[in-house]
Amino acid sequence: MVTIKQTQLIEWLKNITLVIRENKDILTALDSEIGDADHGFNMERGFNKVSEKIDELSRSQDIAMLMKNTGMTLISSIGGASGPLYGTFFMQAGAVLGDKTEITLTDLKNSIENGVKGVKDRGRASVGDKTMIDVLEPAVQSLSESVGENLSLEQALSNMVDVAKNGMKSTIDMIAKKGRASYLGERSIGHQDAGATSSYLILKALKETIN
Amino acid sequence: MVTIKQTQLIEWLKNITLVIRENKDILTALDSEIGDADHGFNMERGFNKVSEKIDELSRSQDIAMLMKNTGMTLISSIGGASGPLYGTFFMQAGAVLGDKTEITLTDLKNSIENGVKGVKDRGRASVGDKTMIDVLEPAVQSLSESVGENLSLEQALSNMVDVAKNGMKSTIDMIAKKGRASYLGERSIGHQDAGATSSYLILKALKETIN
Amino acid sequence: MKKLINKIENVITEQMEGMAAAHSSIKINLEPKYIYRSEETKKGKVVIISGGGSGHEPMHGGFVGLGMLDAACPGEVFTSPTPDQMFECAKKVENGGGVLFLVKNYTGDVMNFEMAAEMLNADGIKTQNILIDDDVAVKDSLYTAGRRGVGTTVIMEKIVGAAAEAGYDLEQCAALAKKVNSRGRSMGMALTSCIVPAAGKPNFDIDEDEIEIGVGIHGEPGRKRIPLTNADEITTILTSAILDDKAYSRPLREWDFSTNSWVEKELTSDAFKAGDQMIALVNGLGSTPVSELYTVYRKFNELCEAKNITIARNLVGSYITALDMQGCSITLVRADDEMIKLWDAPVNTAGLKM
Amino acid sequence: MKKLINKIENVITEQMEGMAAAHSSIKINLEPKYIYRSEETKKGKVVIISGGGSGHEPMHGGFVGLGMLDAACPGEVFTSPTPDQMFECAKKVENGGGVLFLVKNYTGDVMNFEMAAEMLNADGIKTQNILIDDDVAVKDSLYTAGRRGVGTTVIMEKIVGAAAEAGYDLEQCAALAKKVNSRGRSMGMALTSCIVPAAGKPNFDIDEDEIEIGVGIHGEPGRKRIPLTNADEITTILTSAILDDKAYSRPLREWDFSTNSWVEKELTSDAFKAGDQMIALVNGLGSTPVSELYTVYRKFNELCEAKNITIARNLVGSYITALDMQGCSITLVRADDEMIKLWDAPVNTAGLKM
Ligand SMILES: Nc1ncnc2c1ncn2[C@@H]1O[C@H](COP(=O)(O)OP(=O)(O)O)[C@@H](O)[C@H]1O
Ligand SMILES: Nc1ncnc2c1ncn2[C@@H]1O[C@H](COP(=O)(O)OP(=O)(O)O)[C@@H](O)[C@H]1O
Ligand SMILES: [Mg+2]
Ligand SMILES: [Mg+2]
Ligand SMILES: [Mg+2]
Ligand SMILES: [Mg+2]
Repeated sequence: MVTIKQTQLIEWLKNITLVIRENKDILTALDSEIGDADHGFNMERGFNKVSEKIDELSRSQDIAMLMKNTGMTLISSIGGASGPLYGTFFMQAGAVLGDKTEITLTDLKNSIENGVKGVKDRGRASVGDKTMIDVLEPAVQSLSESVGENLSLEQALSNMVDVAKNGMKSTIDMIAKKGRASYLGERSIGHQDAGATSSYLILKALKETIN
Repeated sequence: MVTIKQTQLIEWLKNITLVIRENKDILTALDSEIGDADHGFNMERGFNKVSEKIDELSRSQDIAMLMKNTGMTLISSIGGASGPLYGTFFMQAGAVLGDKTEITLTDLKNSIENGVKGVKDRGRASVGDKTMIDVLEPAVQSLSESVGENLSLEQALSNMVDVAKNGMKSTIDMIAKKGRASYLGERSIGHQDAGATSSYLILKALKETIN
Repeated sequence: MKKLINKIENVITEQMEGMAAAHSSIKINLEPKYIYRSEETKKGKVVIISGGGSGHEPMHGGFVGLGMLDAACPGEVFTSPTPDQMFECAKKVENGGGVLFLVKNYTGDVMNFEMAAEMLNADGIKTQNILIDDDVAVKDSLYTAGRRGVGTTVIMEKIVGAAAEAGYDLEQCAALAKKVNSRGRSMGMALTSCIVPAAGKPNFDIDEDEIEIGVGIHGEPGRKRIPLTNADEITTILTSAILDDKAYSRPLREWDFSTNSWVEKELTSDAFKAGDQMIALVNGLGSTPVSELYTVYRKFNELCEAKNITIARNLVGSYITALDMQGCSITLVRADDEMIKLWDAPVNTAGLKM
Repeated sequence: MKKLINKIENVITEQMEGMAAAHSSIKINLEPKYIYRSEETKKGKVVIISGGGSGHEPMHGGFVGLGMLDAACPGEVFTSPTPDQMFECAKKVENGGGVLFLVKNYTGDVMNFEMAAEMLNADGIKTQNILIDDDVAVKDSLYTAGRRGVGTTVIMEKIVGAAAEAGYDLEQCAALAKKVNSRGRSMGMALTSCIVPAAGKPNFDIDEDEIEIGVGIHGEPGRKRIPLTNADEITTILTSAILDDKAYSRPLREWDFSTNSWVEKELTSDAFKAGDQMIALVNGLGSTPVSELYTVYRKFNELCEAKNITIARNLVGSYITALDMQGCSITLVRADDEMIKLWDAPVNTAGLKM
């Protein structure tokens, strides 16, 4: 496979909903240790809305619109920190895709890169702050390298998820500098970040939908 | 011994204080089952005040004044149901003693009888209502009988305390009809009344002081 | 036990000192304990005094001020104050118009306030006692100490306080207070027990999946224990108990100024019926967030509307509490125009402002 | 979990419906959720809107009304509302004078309110955002998301609400709100965790002999855990943290109407010093009886007096809560005459009346 079709991305969104539902309690438990115990509910609420609207979203004329509509759905249904961040991610991920209805690895890399840039602009977090950025930024990095090395889409996604997993795990030892966990200072050490975990789940769902 | 001296009654008051302190937690625990968990504190507060003022009380010119002053001390320091009731008991117990400074068994019977009458006038409880009356009324009865049978003071006190103990135990199986426990209806069954218990302790302290 | 307190024996004193520090409108006296208005009232005004065990805050100390109480006497936690407290307090604030004691119907409170009234009347200060016995959880007065005084107390203190402010004399204030009592009904429930500071542990044990129905405000268990259920069902149980309560008659004692002694007067509370207009209180028992009380109010209001009973005025909040008990109570007082007008009169106290 | 709630997913809606049923002065909209004043305000009046996660009641919905907020947007429990909520709400109530959003400094709130402000400004409705970041438990903004917004919010809503009522324009209201924020400091502690309804269990475990110092209002643990101690010591810890806090500078974002974009402006909070006069809030976190708050106020007032700091005005009660958390927070806002005057202006809301 060399391209991802719009229908596959719709499948991706459905799969995100499933994986979020499955992991809702884990996400909330992680957020309860160093946050306010709502990340699982937040993500579920957002992606339940996406799946409620999936027919409408499916009628988006191209991938850019699909992503943008998904982002707006998340923004208007999640709230909290993750609402604007994931909402911005999808909106900005769509913004660079013109009117494509299927995308190459390079398109995918550009799309995710722009999505992550949006998240960083909104949230002003960097790698090491113990947030979803610790998953998203290395994932973009990995995709870039895969494009440079001309890897297959499958291989690229697989590498990306490995890197994302490491990023997620790396948050355990960090002191949080952004989000609610930052209020805990040193006490945030030893706990995996909830948003990093949901980002990993979202990327993993992409790999599993495509490969 | 055929009479009780004023100094012995002062000893009695001191002994009540000691026995109340010892049994404070038990009284509170009983009151917590079917009341509001304060009877031990109430009694302790009252008799602590009595023992604080014991020198002043000791200077009372006769037993009537001693009892009246004790009653007033209890009224102004206890509050709750037991304050007016025990306060009235001591005030009325004194009221029939004229200017005596030592009393016979008949005097004692008259005194306690009048004290209990005061408690009944104030609280309007009868035997069977699961209150201190279930101890006090049979105690008076017993003293009357002892007077009639010409028993010794020692024997009379000893009989009185036995009867008081039975009265106290009899409250276990009753449904409360007066005081807070009455709000519980049937749920008050199976618990010994707190005020009946403190009345028993007070009478027992009298016996132990005199005999 | 986790509480924001210092030494147990100083709990009431320190709370009073905190109140006085926070509110210049009240002053406190510590030996004996009472709370009173800083500003003198008009000569001849009836003074309205209440009191009872502590642990029900903001009641009663929080209701001292313009348009409500002239003074309040706090006892130890859940223990009626003593007669000399009420006596000293009344002597301090009385202003020539006599004294009205508003007394919740508990054996201890009744006896202590009666003694105080006897002392004051003997001292030449006209004093009347009005009982509040509005708790429908207590079924009769033949086999019990009678219904307890709960939420109607707050509404009575507001209405009679406004009347005294408006110049009602002692007899009129007393008649009004009796009217409010005869028209008030309450019912409460608890999710948890409270902890009396001196006891240091809960008054009763209750499981995570049980609740008590028909509790008072002293941490005593209620009439029955049922499985935990949702707010709507709980609200329905409480509301039905009030709306279905039949007419209720009982003898209540009052002071007879002609014979200088107590007399018993029969008081009848008519059942509530369609068309009645009400003043309502949805009350938290101390540790219940106000948000949950609104959930209760929602259903309660719906149930009243369904019976064509109108809630003309309402209070939602923790006004008469049982320390840190979680739970709520509902009070309905059938109001007439006079009562509504007095309800709407200005009130400015630490615990209630309008 | 024992709460007076029905289905978890209806908790916020039903609380809002209860509020609307109880208070004719407010109305609610459910899709999306917001609470607003029933009476229309004067043409040209700046509208003051706040919002945030639910669970902090009476804040913010309880502060909608005369002299305080024009509207409030409640999110899910402890979750910022969404931009379209604020957008729809502002469109409904704005009245020609522009919109001021009062936003507690949490990542989620900040981002959602910024999006809403962008949408409104793009739509031609002048909108400014003011942040509240007053929690001294959070030490710096370089290594954290900055100080949290806590108790100063209540005081800001009262003061800026009064200013808007008095005719201040948007720029003046914004400047005043920034002034209030720069003069406010808070510190909180918890005896227990709270329980988020959807989670059904406490956010954190804490023993009977431990407390958390430096907590916020979202059930998160605090800066440190210490052994349980008495009210005076707890009050001393909280008060000292506030009084000893040094001058604090941080960049805060605001909307630049000339460039139509966000700019960072440095805001400095001077340290408090002898001679300052204050508006103070001793606040319960949801399940703390008001009596215990007075015990805290007593010591707090004493400590302030000892440093020659005067509490000119105060509030004691549960105004900004964390569901059913037991604990308290203290807030001091250094006041000038303008602020005191606005503080004393009439306010008539469900949660605060003067
Ligand atoms: N400034 C930020 N930039 C990127 N991610 C962030 C930022 N702040 C928080 N996050 C992410 O958001 C997650 C929390 O999301 P969520 O619990 O839904 O929102 P909230 O913190 O408002 O309750 C954190 O675990 C973290 O990964
Ligand atoms: N009407 C009454 N007559 C006699 N004794 C009573 C009456 N009411 C209550 N009591 C007694 O008082 C006891 C409770 O006293 P206490 O706990 O000190 O007061 P309170 O009930 O006000 O908390 C009860 O156990 C009962 O024995
Ligand atoms: Mg969260
Ligand atoms: Mg008792
Ligand atoms: Mg008691
Ligand atoms: Mg949140």
